[in-house]
Amino acid sequence: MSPTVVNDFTVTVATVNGSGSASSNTILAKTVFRMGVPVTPKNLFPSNIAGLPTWFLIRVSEKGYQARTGTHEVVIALNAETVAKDAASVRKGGVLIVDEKIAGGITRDDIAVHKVPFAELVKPFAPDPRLRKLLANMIYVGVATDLLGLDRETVMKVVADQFAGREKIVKLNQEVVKVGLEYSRDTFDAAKCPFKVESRDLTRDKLFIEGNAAAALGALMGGCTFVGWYPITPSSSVCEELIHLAKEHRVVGGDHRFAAVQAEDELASLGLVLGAGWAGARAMTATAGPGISLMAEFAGFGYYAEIPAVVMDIQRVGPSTGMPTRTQQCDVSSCLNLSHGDTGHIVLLPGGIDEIYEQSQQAFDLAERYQTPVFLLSDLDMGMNYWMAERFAYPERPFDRGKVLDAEQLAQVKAFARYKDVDGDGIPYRTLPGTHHALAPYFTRGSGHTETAAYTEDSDEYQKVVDRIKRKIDGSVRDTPAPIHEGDPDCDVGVLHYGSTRFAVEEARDMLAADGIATKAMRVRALPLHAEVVEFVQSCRVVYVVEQNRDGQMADIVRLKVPGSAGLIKKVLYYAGMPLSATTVVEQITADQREPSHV
Amino acid sequence: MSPTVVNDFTVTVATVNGSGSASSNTILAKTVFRMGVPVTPKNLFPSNIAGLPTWFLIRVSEKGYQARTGTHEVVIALNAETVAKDAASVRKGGVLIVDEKIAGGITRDDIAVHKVPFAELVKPFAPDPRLRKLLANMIYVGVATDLLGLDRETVMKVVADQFAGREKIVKLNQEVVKVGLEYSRDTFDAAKCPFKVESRDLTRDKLFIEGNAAAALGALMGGCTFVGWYPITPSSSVCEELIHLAKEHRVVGGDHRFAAVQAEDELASLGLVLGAGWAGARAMTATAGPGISLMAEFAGFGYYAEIPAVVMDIQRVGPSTGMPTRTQQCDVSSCLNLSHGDTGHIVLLPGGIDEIYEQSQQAFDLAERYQTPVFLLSDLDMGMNYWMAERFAYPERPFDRGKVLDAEQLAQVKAFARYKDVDGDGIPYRTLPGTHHALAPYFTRGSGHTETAAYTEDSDEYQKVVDRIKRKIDGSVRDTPAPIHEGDPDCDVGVLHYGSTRFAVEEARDMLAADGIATKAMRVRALPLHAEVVEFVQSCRVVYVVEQNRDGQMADIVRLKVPGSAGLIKKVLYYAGMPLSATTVVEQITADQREPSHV
Amino acid sequence: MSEADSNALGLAKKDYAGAKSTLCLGCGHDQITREIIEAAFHSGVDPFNVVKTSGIGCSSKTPAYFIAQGYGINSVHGRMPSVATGANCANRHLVTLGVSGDGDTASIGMGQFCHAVRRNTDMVYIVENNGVYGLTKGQFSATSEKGVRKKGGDVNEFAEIDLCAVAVELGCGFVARSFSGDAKQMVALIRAAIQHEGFALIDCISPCVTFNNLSDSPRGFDWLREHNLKLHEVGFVPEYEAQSVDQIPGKTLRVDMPDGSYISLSALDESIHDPTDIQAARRVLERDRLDKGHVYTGLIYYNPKSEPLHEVLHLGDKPLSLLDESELRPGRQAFDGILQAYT
Amino acid sequence: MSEADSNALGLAKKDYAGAKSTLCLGCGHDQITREIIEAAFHSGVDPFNVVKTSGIGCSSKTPAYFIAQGYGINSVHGRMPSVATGANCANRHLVTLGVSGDGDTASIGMGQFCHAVRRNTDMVYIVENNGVYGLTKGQFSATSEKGVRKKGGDVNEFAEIDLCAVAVELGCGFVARSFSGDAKQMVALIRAAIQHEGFALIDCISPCVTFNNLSDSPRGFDWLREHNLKLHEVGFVPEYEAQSVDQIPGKTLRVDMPDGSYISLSALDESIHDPTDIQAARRVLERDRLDKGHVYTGLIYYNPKSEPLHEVLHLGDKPLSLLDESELRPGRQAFDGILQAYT
Ligand SMILES: Cc1ncc(C[n+]2csc(CCOP(=O)(O)OP(=O)(O)O)c2C)c(N)n1
Ligand SMILES: Cc1ncc(C[n+]2csc(CCOP(=O)(O)OP(=O)(O)O)c2C)c(N)n1
Ligand code: SF4
Ligand code: SF4
Ligand SMILES: [Mg+2]
Ligand SMILES: [Mg+2]
Repeated sequence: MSPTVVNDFTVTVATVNGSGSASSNTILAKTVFRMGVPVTPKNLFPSNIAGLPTWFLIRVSEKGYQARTGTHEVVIALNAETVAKDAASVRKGGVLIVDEKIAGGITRDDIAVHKVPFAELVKPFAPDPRLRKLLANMIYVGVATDLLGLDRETVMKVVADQFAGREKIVKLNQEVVKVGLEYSRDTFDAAKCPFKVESRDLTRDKLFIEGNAAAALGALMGGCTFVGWYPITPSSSVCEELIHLAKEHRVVGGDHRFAAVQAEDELASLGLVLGAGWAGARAMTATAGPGISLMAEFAGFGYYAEIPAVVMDIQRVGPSTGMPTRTQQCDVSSCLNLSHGDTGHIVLLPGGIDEIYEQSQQAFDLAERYQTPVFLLSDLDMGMNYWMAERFAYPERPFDRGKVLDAEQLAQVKAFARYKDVDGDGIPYRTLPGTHHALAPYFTRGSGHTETAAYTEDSDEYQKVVDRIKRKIDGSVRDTPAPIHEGDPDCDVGVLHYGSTRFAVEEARDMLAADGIATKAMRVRALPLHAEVVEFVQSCRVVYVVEQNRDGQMADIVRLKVPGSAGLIKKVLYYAGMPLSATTVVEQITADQREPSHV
Repeated sequence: MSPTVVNDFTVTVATVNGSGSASSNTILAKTVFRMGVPVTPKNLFPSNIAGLPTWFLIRVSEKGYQARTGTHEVVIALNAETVAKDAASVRKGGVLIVDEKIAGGITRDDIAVHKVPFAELVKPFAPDPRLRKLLANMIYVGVATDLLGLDRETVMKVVADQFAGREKIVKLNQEVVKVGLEYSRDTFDAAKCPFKVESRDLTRDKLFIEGNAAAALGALMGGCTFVGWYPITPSSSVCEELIHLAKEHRVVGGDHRFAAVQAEDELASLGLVLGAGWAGARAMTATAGPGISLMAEFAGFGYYAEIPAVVMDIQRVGPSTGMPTRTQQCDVSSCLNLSHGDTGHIVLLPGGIDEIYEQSQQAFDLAERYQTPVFLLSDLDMGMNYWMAERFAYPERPFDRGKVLDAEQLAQVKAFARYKDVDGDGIPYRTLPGTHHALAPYFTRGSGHTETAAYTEDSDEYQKVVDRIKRKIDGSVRDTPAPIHEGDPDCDVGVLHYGSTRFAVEEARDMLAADGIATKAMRVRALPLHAEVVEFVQSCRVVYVVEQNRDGQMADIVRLKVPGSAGLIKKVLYYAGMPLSATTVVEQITADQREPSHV
Repeated sequence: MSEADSNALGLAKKDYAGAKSTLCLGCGHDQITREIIEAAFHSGVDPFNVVKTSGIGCSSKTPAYFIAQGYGINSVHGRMPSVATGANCANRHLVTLGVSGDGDTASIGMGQFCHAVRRNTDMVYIVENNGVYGLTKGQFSATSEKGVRKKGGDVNEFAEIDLCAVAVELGCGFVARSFSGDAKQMVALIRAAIQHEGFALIDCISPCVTFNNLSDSPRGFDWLREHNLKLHEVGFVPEYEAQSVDQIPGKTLRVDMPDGSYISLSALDESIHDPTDIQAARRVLERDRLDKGHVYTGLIYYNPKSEPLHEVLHLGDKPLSLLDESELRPGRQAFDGILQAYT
Repeated sequence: MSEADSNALGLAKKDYAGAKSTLCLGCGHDQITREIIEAAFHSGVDPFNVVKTSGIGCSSKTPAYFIAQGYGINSVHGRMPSVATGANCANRHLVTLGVSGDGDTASIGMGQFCHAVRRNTDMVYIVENNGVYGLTKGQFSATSEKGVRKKGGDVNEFAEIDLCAVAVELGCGFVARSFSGDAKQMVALIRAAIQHEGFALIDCISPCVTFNNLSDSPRGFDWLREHNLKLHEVGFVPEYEAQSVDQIPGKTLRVDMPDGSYISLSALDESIHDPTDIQAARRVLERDRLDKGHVYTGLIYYNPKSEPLHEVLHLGDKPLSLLDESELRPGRQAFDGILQAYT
């Protein structure tokens, strides 16, 4: 028997989607969380509605690592179609909990195989086969509770919370969990199971929340008043959750203090948002790659006509429809330069759930301050999975509505030229439609215009405006989140990363350090890049830019920013669609450290 | 009196658009051309239909230079609104021909001012004021013929050709030209006019043709069978001319050997083209920036599903609607990486009208060989102006239809996997819908697919395909037009350019050489970049990348291709919308040579 | 219509003027510009509350040519409806005037048009319909009639899209067809459309003198002057005048609007077309379709009962654009409650 | 319909099968898949000539599930009409079957849909209409009826777009509504639609069992089984059988198709809806709109005289896709003639 492994393993549940296992899996994960032990679930689901193989990973990590490991210590196998593969995936010395009906072909003797008669166990509770299927999932919650030593009361409380308000269902589920638990206790020897969860106090004051819910809450607190959207995986839940929150918290005396319009497509989504932003709402949309492409024309209009807008892109695997339920960071360069002609947008790159919450508030401030579309890039991994996060802070600062002149201010300043650089920061003043002052009205257009918003085809007038816009966007580094340094500044091996890559990189750096490879890191949080990135890269002998796309999009952006960096920068890429694991990062960096590639 | 300047000056005609001056201007330019003297007209017109100021430049250059000069030796001023500015624009020692009715305020004594009573002269020919306006333009043709010493018979022949088939109109116009000519002879002293056109034999066997007409003819000869399009300046005439040619040359016994569909927008244009290309037509569209943006989603579909398509982008000033009748090269980077996710397209960059003709044939071969959308980038300057070009060659080679398997071949090879790399070049085989063989049918999709075209969400299967596509596109340098070297290979000052920038650069290099600054040049003709570009850049101490956009899009592409080039590459940019002039290039390079900027 | 020098707001007609037009001399669109100015002046619309939206085209340029004291947004080709809808949500008090072309609406904009109708955005939507793409020099648009010949000889081979017919099927509450040359009808229709709460379509035939004005073109001036069949004489009586009108002359239909104003429709022959009858509206449209010799103008369909978007969205009186953090951020307690679900 | 084991081409029904469906058990879309297979088999369509086009959605996945020996192209969301039109132009002999969803067609695809109708692309266009976005998990689509409640309680606040009504207004020559559960009607309609030269719309209500199947949902199975009012019993008689049928039973309307086949419509009550009468078609659609208690299915409108796109384009017999340089390049003399104009 292998030695006991406490709070450091992954439980993988293999089922078919639409079978109701999502609740059970969440219950398992949340139980670990409530036991004070860091846990990270990941739902690897197919792009259909029901009937295809799906996997749910629950990583338990006392050290707080949140990346996918790529190994499977405990596997719960309920899917006949994939059971062979699932059984094979169990790590040597691991545990397999399997539906006895599909366990026929399993021959591994290097793991513990626990066969469970799911159907039989739930039969007494449900004559209806559909309900029986649903309840079968609660059986494995019980078995896992027993084998892994989960806290029984906590499990029951989590079940109660999960179905809160539906007493009968709570009861039924709790009973079935108990049946599973008891079956396991009677049949298996939990003491022999080497994987255990032991209570700790490491998650107190933490949240357990999906990135998309954090984005929605951020938008709510950030004062978003308008959302124009079109459903697309993995972004839909941002808008759905935001609408849900707004209905709860923004209805006063029957009046809605928000407007949500489900558009006919993404061209219309961004059109709606720009119209609303132009007229003074704090407006946003959320989408994924195909939507970004459809927004290209309007993005250039927003850039050139200088209209605030927040666009959240929850990235998935491209190109084209790609793999809609797999994760990548593949829209960085398309968002940065979205639209024909010379453009260049502000892009926010939150790395982790608390940053999603913070930056989705800040995005509205930036959009209004810089009067431009702001792109916030999350991804499927962060957006649709539950994560641990520091408890969100209640925002203290008022909204930054940017340089808006109202009638009173106009009466004082007595001058207004919509597209003029008055303050030397490239940012002009604007007025909102409906402002009652003779100076206020102006005409907005995506065609050539002068500083006073008049139509022009004059070379100099045109150039004055586009040059100023470039200065304006370049200047946004004043307000966008600065990159985060980590590690010994004197170290000369750098790792540059962003977004969800953070989790694998942090773990990978620990593993590398343990292997004798010291690194320092910089996590980029916004584009255009800050000056610190130049310093960082130039202070290194080699910089590994880790990202989840095929072409090394960020690496190229960094190269263009840092002269002479071509020889320093090495692309560490993973783009096969699963959440990035630390070992993938470690392997590539170690290989290169042993035998440096010449770029 | 200034010394006589023969065959080296610019005639500028200032009128309002919609006044019918286009014919007269073309007649003037074509007369010079037929006199064997190199000439380049440029129409600087506003983005409306009638009534706004417009300028027409006719550069006469014995040396064959074709760029805009930025100077105006002879100005013909007919527009009251701009006459002050136009009079001021005449170069010292130059000549102004002006409508006497608007000549009141002109006070320059450093130029020759010739006032012409246009209205009076044409009155006898046209009672109708509209016709009178049209005919007035022929008066200045006559005056210019006299003053510049144009060949009278040639002018009359060109007038006859211009209105061929409409005998009465020919007569009328010829008569009015004569009136202008005689008025000038009786009133002014042509001998005193220092600017003269003298016959040469420098344009024999040359064509005088707009870039868009060349593109259309290329498409016709290249076997284009389908065009899906949506009107947009400056691209519309590509499709209109192509349809015109096809109606003339592709109708056999009432059957049309082509299909042209005017789409409802550019999304539909590219959708039509991809549908047609997939089903085996040689299909194209032409558009400008806003259309490119709208094609973003479909471009990624074409890339990933590997469907041939030809997209011609006749660039104009961006971003957004920008200045639709001004020129830029601002869509290079958006075309190169059009669409979300990792993409990377083949981009052709013809520099000059004969290359437009050649490449718009070749584009169809490349699209079918590489089974991918191919972008051909022209611009307003090349597309909508007349240019001299080497006589186009009748194509000798058969079409390259790429790797298409028909029923017979399938019967022989007995295997077909749509997305498999059989030949090691990354290019798979395809079949056309309608092929009658059991192996032929396959399913095309923009979602994850295997080598056998089956749906997949498997990481490895997905990656195999996208990796191969990257190899395939990288390999296209085998067949795309290689860059052109010019100048002494040992010289260490490089100028890199592409597209219409060629004309200014060639002249600028002569001017620089005369100034003692020797340069060598590389003209890039396709993306992805060829290896020669790396060699070229690395052989230089400094490389000026000359282009017509704000952000130096090509310079960045080159920097990413050539490690260590950041310090070498300097951006020489012009993006104010007028055709690039050699002096603009010379000024920037000279300034930098004197006081090198540190990039 | 009183010819007073100043309107209810004390503004003169010139206060509704815009920049000088750069369209071709004689373009129908310039007539509509004048009609909009006239209507806004007479209806006493507050210019500062006006939002002028458009797409791209000769027609779409015109918002720069009227009501300079309003707020204009000339967006991208065919996508004005979404921009207008967004603006309207941000501030429901804005009077939203949309100007589009037939290419802008019926070709590239067909999808957005249909969906704006479906959402019932509270706006006046004028299609300046000339059957061609003016700005790109005369290609046929989707509202060109089949068989129509262009200068140069090309013949349009596809059937026209009748935007009014589509709008009626999509539940639009205000559907009118007019002719730019009929100022009286247009001014009345625009005034009524402004009053209508919801999406009001005016499909106005507006000849392109440069590219589609052949004497036999059903979108040309000559043809229209001869073949324009008015369904009725349209008048608009605002609420404040409606009180004093105690009698409607014979053979006149009075169509009441929710705010107390009304549209008066006088017969021009035996029958008066009643726009509140959807079957009658469909018959008119069918007659128009079959009768190649005429175009029928007037208020085709009117249904005041369609709920405008801002009501569907329950927007309050204070515009979204003016709400601040105290009005938008849930309090600390509510915030804690939200977080509770995530522990 | 003969129940022979093999059809005119000697193919068995299994030769029309596709890959295994991955849709939810019981999804209406799977019924339609079976109906397409049935129709293609019985009509003896050559699979190699079939092109299956779609957008994105659960419905749009189904082309993979029928006629594996045909050529499928699953394009992007809402833009299948353009792709199908392009393919059809490249090779006019291809039998083009388009499958779309209500979101794919009536929301994002509205513009392309309208224009494909207007162009009259020769294709069968089936909308698998469930009133929701299935694949993105149940948001309301533009064909959802107003006031309809979703699982979870949300209520749809916007009026539905009736694609049949829009298609009729846009001049579509073949407009049918059906129900996925009515295999007999669907098979007959699909067979007739394949025969129709031009754009043939079948708006087929196809319940989403997972997201829109509440018992009171007008897009749910229970409701439909009870409230489906058939306009007539639809039958299709192919050309080769049409000869041998010498008499049409009483109360049956025979609608001839240009190739000699015909559609037989048998009365189910006193009257038979005659689809060749556009006014009758409009009345049916209006009845359907007002009568919230029923959905009317059958062939709503039929007009064989609309010229399909490939005829408008004068495409010859040899597909464009197979023409080579000898057929496409003008000869040297012609080429010189072209260049002459540029000297
Ligand atoms: C995306 C895009 N495609 C094409 C164009 C070019 N374009 C400008 S106006 C126009 C058509 C205008 O026609 P219409 O709406 O009928 O207006 P009109 O000029 O006739 O008043 C087109 C195609 C554009 N501006 N943007
Ligand atoms: C451009 C784009 N936007 C959004 C999506 C996401 N998406 C996929 S399917 C779908 C809706 C499908 O609804 P419908 O057409 O009714 O098909 P159903 O699934 O109901 O059969 C959406 C919005 C997408 N794939 N592409
Ligand atoms: S081209 Fe036609 S639509 Fe445009 S301004 Fe001139 S007349 Fe009007
Ligand atoms: S979600 Fe609905 S539409 Fe999609 S497969 Fe399931 S039942 Fe069918
Ligand atoms: Mg028009
Ligand atoms: Mg649906």
